[in-house]
Amino acid sequence: MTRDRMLTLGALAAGLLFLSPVLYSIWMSFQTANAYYTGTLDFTLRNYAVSIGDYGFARYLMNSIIVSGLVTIAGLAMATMAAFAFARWTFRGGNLLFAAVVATLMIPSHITLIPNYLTLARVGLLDTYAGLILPAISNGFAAFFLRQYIRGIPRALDEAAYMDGATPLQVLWRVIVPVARPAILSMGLFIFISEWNNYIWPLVAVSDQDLYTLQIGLARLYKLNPGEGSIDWPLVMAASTLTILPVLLGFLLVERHLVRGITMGAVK
Amino acid sequence: QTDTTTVEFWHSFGGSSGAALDRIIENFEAAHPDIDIEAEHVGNYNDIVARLQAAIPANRAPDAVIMEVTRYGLFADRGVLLDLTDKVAADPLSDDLFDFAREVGVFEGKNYIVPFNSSTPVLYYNADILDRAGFDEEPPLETYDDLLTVAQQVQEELGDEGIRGISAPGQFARWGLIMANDSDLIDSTTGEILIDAPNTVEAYEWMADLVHEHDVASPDNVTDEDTGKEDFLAGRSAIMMNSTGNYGESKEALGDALKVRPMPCNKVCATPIGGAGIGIIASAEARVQDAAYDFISFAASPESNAIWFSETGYMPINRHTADQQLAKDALADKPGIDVAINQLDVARGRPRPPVVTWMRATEYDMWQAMALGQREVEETLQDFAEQTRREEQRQN
Amino acid sequence: MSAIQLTDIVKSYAHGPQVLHGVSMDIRDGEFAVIVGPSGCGKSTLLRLIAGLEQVSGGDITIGGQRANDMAPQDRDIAMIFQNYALYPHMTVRQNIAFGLELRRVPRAVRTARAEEVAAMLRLTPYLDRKPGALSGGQRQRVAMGRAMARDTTTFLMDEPLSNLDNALRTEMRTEIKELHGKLKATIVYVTHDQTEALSLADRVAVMKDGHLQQFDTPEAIYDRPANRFVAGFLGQPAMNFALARDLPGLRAPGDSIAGLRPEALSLHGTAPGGPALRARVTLSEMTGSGVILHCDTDAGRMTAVTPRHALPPDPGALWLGFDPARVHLFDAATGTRRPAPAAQPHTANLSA
Amino acid sequence: MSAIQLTDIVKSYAHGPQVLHGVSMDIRDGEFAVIVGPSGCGKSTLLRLIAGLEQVSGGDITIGGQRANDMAPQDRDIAMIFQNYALYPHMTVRQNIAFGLELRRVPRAVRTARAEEVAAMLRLTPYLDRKPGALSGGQRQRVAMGRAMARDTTTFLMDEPLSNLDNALRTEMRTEIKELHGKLKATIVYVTHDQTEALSLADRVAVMKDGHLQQFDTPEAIYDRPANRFVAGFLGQPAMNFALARDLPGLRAPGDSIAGLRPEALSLHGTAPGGPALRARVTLSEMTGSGVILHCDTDAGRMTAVTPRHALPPDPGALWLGFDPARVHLFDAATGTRRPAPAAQPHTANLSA
Amino acid sequence: MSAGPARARRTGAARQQVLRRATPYLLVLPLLAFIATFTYLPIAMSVNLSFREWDFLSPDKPFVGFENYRLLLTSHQFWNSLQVTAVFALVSVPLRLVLALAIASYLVRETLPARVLRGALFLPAVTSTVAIGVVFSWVFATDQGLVNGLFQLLGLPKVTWMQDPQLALWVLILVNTWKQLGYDIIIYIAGLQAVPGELYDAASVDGGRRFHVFRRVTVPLVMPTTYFLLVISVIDAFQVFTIVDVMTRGGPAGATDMLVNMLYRVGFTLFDIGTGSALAVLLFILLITLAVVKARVIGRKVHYDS
Ligand SMILES: Nc1ncnc2c1ncn2[C@@H]1O[C@H](COP(=O)(O)OP(=O)(O)OP(=O)(O)O)[C@@H](O)[C@H]1O
Ligand SMILES: Nc1ncnc2c1ncn2[C@@H]1O[C@H](COP(=O)(O)OP(=O)(O)OP(=O)(O)O)[C@@H](O)[C@H]1O
Ligand SMILES: [Mg+2]
Ligand SMILES: [Mg+2]
Repeated sequence: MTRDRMLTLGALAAGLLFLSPVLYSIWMSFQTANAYYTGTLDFTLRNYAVSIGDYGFARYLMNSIIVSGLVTIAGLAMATMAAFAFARWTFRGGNLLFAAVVATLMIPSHITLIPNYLTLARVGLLDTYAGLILPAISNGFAAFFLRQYIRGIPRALDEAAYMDGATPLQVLWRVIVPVARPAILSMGLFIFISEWNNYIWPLVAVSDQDLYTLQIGLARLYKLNPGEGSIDWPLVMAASTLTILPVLLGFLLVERHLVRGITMGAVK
Repeated sequence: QTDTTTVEFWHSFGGSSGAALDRIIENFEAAHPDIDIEAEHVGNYNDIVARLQAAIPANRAPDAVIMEVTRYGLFADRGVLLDLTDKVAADPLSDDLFDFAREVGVFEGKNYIVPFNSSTPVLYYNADILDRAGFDEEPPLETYDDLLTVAQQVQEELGDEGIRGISAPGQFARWGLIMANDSDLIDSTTGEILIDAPNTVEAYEWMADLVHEHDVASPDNVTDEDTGKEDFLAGRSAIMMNSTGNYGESKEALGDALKVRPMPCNKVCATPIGGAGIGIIASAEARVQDAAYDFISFAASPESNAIWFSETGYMPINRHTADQQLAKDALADKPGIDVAINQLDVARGRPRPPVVTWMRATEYDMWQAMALGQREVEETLQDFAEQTRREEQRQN
Repeated sequence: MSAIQLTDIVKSYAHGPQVLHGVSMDIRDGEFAVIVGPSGCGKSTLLRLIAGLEQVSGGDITIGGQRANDMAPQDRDIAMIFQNYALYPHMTVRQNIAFGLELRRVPRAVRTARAEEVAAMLRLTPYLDRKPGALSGGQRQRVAMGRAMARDTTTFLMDEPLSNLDNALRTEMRTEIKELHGKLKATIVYVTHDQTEALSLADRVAVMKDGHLQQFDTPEAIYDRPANRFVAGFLGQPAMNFALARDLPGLRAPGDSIAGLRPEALSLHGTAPGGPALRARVTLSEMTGSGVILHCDTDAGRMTAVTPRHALPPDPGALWLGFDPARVHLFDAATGTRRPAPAAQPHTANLSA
Repeated sequence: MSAIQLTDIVKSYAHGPQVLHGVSMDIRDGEFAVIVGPSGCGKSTLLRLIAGLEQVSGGDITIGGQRANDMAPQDRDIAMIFQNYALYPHMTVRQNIAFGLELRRVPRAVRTARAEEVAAMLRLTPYLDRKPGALSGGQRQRVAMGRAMARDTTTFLMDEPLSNLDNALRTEMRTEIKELHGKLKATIVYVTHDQTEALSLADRVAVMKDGHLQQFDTPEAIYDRPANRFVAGFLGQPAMNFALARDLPGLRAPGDSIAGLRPEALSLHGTAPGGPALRARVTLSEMTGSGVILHCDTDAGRMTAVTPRHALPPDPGALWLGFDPARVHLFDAATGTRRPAPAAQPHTANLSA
Repeated sequence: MSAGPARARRTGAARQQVLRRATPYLLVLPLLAFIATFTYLPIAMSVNLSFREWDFLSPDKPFVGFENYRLLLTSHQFWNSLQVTAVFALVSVPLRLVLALAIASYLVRETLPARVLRGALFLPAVTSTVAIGVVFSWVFATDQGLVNGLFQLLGLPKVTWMQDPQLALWVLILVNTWKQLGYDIIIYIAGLQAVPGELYDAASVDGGRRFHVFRRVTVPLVMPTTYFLLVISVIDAFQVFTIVDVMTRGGPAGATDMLVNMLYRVGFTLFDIGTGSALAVLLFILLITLAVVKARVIGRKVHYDS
């Protein structure tokens, strides 16, 4: 019992040490700017009020949720469909197409930044939710990962459903998706997090403040002061804490599924 | 109304500066009910340049935009900015502008921007620190040696408390210190590249030694220039050379301990003019361009400029600004806010050929290498000059 | 009408060798046909072709009189039970059973009623709201049956449905399937590699080897008159003993014949019996409850004999294995095909061995 | 010396209920002891306790005369064969067999030689350089055996080593293990839930239920004199028939007795035989090759009988099941424990049924 | 072709057949359409731009052949960036894998402390990189930094973490590892849980030297996971950007100027789109080559079927 408790305490201590930078940034977010610069102690909630009120973080939060949410849903849908096809059919060109999907993993997003910007400008989708969402939807990693996972699901399940009279889409939706739920959930979390933290693309694609996501809000706050101004770190940290919270909640919610979801896919 | 003309305007001001700008815009819209200024705070100067560059091929450029004074040349050169020469000439305002303010907007003989926020570097110091370091009265702060002496004494006395003698100069201040050594990076009139001129080398040697040799400036300031200001604001550094635009913030942090002095004059007295002006995009509709110009002109008026000056510490650009009550109050209440103005005689605009953008971006790396003692100053600058000349050729 | 006719079925998988080499079978309406054969002989393939999960490479499949080669699985009106049951792990037993009906747009009320009826028939009612993960192996098996039964079809395909159960449960479920077949009057094609299942369940047994059908006949015929040595050796537990016919005393058979002797056809004697017999040395005896399996070395090779425990001779180390020449199976040594039953030789031959 | 003594072994898992409730067994040096019992009764737990993979909660384990409770597994000098063989998939057969020696710092040359020697004994030589993935089930099983044998120990623990093999292979491997035991003179503790394996392999069989040892005796004793109703029902294929003793004619037994009749102890008659018998209606008959299993309804409940096919009465729909009262097992209805064999009643009772 | 009723009867089945053949294509179509539009089209555009000179502003984009590539390949900066990136990858990838495996093999247990630690370790992975960069800039600052503060308490001299060209890269490697470790650990835990416990039981009965078993059994058996993480972390190492941008902007003096930072600077600070695109293309080719080499050299060896 005591050994157990000591282990728990040790683990907690190690965790705290590991997290000290994050914890420090949270602590910082409750300080006044002046106190921060002068090294005194002066606590306030003002940074949160300011970032939410004056700097529109409530709106950004909603945008981030809309954008990340839709990207996650649409991305998962497409990736799952493709993963299903790659896992269950051998078709002419299938290997090549799959390679094309996997190869997207090797492509730094910066390569596609300028051309995508030009493309979306041409069709007039900059400064729209669609412009934020569309380029982020295709997720080669998710497709790759889910394909591996689906390959681990006994094919007999599909076949049973076909015998029961299902169409391929019904098999996908009624059998594969529920069975692969842990994997899809954890992939969803990954997509959501990476989209949530995505900031170069929204920075470029959106100039309308009403469409800012949290990360641009954060970056803007960070670069708020003109060339010669200085950064209000406590405010930035308050905003940054705000951007962490929802993802953290999401993580805690699906943590249970996470390992299980990864198990089959990652390992095969 | 259907006749309302909307001017999309990108700028770089947030916080209290942004609020001051908003007031000016409000006043303008009140005076011009048919014009709607749609202002957007895009980010810092670099962000604006980046956004603009991306916006142009996408046909999404704004109508008017704030541009840093050394970096609009590229856009002027490529025909992105509207030539304002005729408009300025026809505007009675032009006579009221200080010479420097008119000059700063001219590129290759044509006027492309009208200054809005102008600044020079000034020298700030923390009187409390100097006091504690044993300076009973204000020491001379004219030459390189003067500065070094003070910085060394501070560091000797107070180094144990984690106080540095000086904040390593940022790029704007470096440029100023080079000018004070009777040189420049690029000659503002001839466009000659002076990066490897002996006086420039000497200036960089002195600056680099502050960090590398004498250890009176923090290496942190070299890799992250913002920390130079943070240190000063936090009372961890005795001297800072930085834009006059920092006055408001510094005053707030240090109160009466803040003293402002002109930039040192090592060989000559000279200082660069920084800041930004507003330009108009050439592709905008004529009607919109006119409306935009109206706004530019209004922003440069004594009334507007006084608001701006008193709130931010940026220099007046209009000769009549000082007559405004707001400005008078500021000069009376805020000792040191006038230093930049007084320094104007020796201030001059910097060159703005397209290569400057490249040169400024590269200078950071070079400075780091020198200040951190990784490369010999002279050799570095020769290499830098070499590269800059090559780049200039490539761009033409 | 749900007779299934297979005509010259040929199948090769893409990038694979040929798996079926012209299999023809006529499965009658209402018949319980069992396909047995060693692993990899093509049993599952054949079943999957009937189900429509694979496409034939040649030959014809007729189901209920209709050519089915190009029909999709869902159009063949066939229910299938898979080796690992393939229950939907995320659905309750009720949903699992009703899923086929749901896909066929049967109204909810009807399908729920049907699911409950089927569950009752299979004694699954208490488990209707459990998920498969919370069921025992036998219960899962019954759910798989239920899923097939809920569909209103009279053709069932089953691929080793009992292979994952332990022995006791397998015996029990075997009985249940057999009883169900009686009730449903369905046509069942059942794949297994367990010969006990094959013999006890089938109306007719099809024995396959390497993609060829060896024999398709009643269990009795298969057991008593195996078409070839393979079939003879495959069915029977313990397996049939083989020896060169010429090594067996008292047997008149062509010289190149292989003789087959079922273990239960060997009688044990402490001393040389009156009829043909082999002297045997017991190398291992295994108790199986009421009986004993004796592994013996004889002059004709290794032989296995079975005997009730109480009939064991007092000194089981050395004994005589007597046999009735009329019960010896003969096979062609080269081709393995069955030869007519041998005639007994004059009795003296026995002593010469 | 590798006798294993278990004294009042108690085991509960952390956060779980008690799994073993005081099990005592004396396994003799060189003995082949088989532990059987239904799933979850604690067989594997017992084995893992002997191996040292789990710690006892109470009681003592003595191995070769030495108290082993606190010894680490590697110090107990025991080899173990796991249900799924636990072969290292990334190692060749050779490496798998030699790995135990490697862990014990045996020099490479020695362990290679030993691996080859063992492989030869198990006819694995051609596969020495293959990885387990490229072996058949039976070969894998032999590698697992080989790994255990390579270690120079005389105590082997085996946890359902054959459960993953198909029937034919299982029979074959069973024989091999039995022969190996003869050769190695090792002490073997073997866990299975297959009763055929238990009976045919064991010198003594331990039957467990719910963490309690029911009986530990020779297969014959277990089969012929089961200590209680559970043991009686668990062993025997098909299983023993149970009925209320009072429902059986010609039986003199206490009123609350349960009578057990093994299927092979029932004799089939077309007409009422001379001795005690039950009238039966055959509900299902299953052919098993040479024999037939008959499932019947009788006045005393369902009964299973077995008979050779040729001994089947002409009309198998209705018949009489005769039995010898001396061969009836009697159990206490409440506790299930065995009662002394019954005596026959006067013959007339038969007709009154 | 045959006419008449026979054909008519066939068409229904034939249409079904066509539909069935088309199913997988229809299923991958949406994803591939998006990938084509937003990934491969941009690459094609980049390839095109890499042969041109353009600054975004000029209306025309003159074709300059391989000039941009020549400039890049002869520039000191490119080789510097390549070297920096390679060092980053060579150090951080093994570091991540080794640390993650070591930690994961402790945290694989389902105990409370293990779960708490797992959560803690994962937190940085979901934290915004910008915020992390900002905090660590402070942690490693020379004058005010946390680490130097501790050093001072211990009487050690100040270290110029972020100014020393060697150290700066190590600091970045450390911070990046800190951020990514959580992912790696979770994935390793998944891999470890897939190793059958019986294998460890077998080893422990056979002689159980812990480290030896770890090396000979655990490590080989999580090879597939390691390979997966290797692919991911190498890609990651070659694409690291934000943390560098925030903490050092490639400095001091180019010591941490990763390829993508150079790409960003050339393309977006210096507006040399042609050279930026050429760099992008080179980076892409490099990553694909690495992936293929990896697949050839080790990909084959890691899968066991059992
Ligand atoms: N999808 C496939 N692609 C290629 N070859 C296959 C495929 N499915 C099966 N085979 C091969 O076809 C042959 C027959 O396989 P099948 O599954 O029909 O055998 P089986 O008789 O059912 O065996 P088992 O008793 O092991 O289930 C085997 O050699 C197998 O390897
Ligand atoms: N690690 C464990 N923690 C908690 N309970 C366990 C653990 N291992 C086994 N049990 C429980 O102990 C009981 C006995 O398990 P054990 O594995 O010994 O049974 P078994 O007789 O080997 O069964 P089977 O024939 O299914 O292998 C079961 O109820 C099981 O759920
Ligand atoms: Mg099969
Ligand atoms: Mg077990």
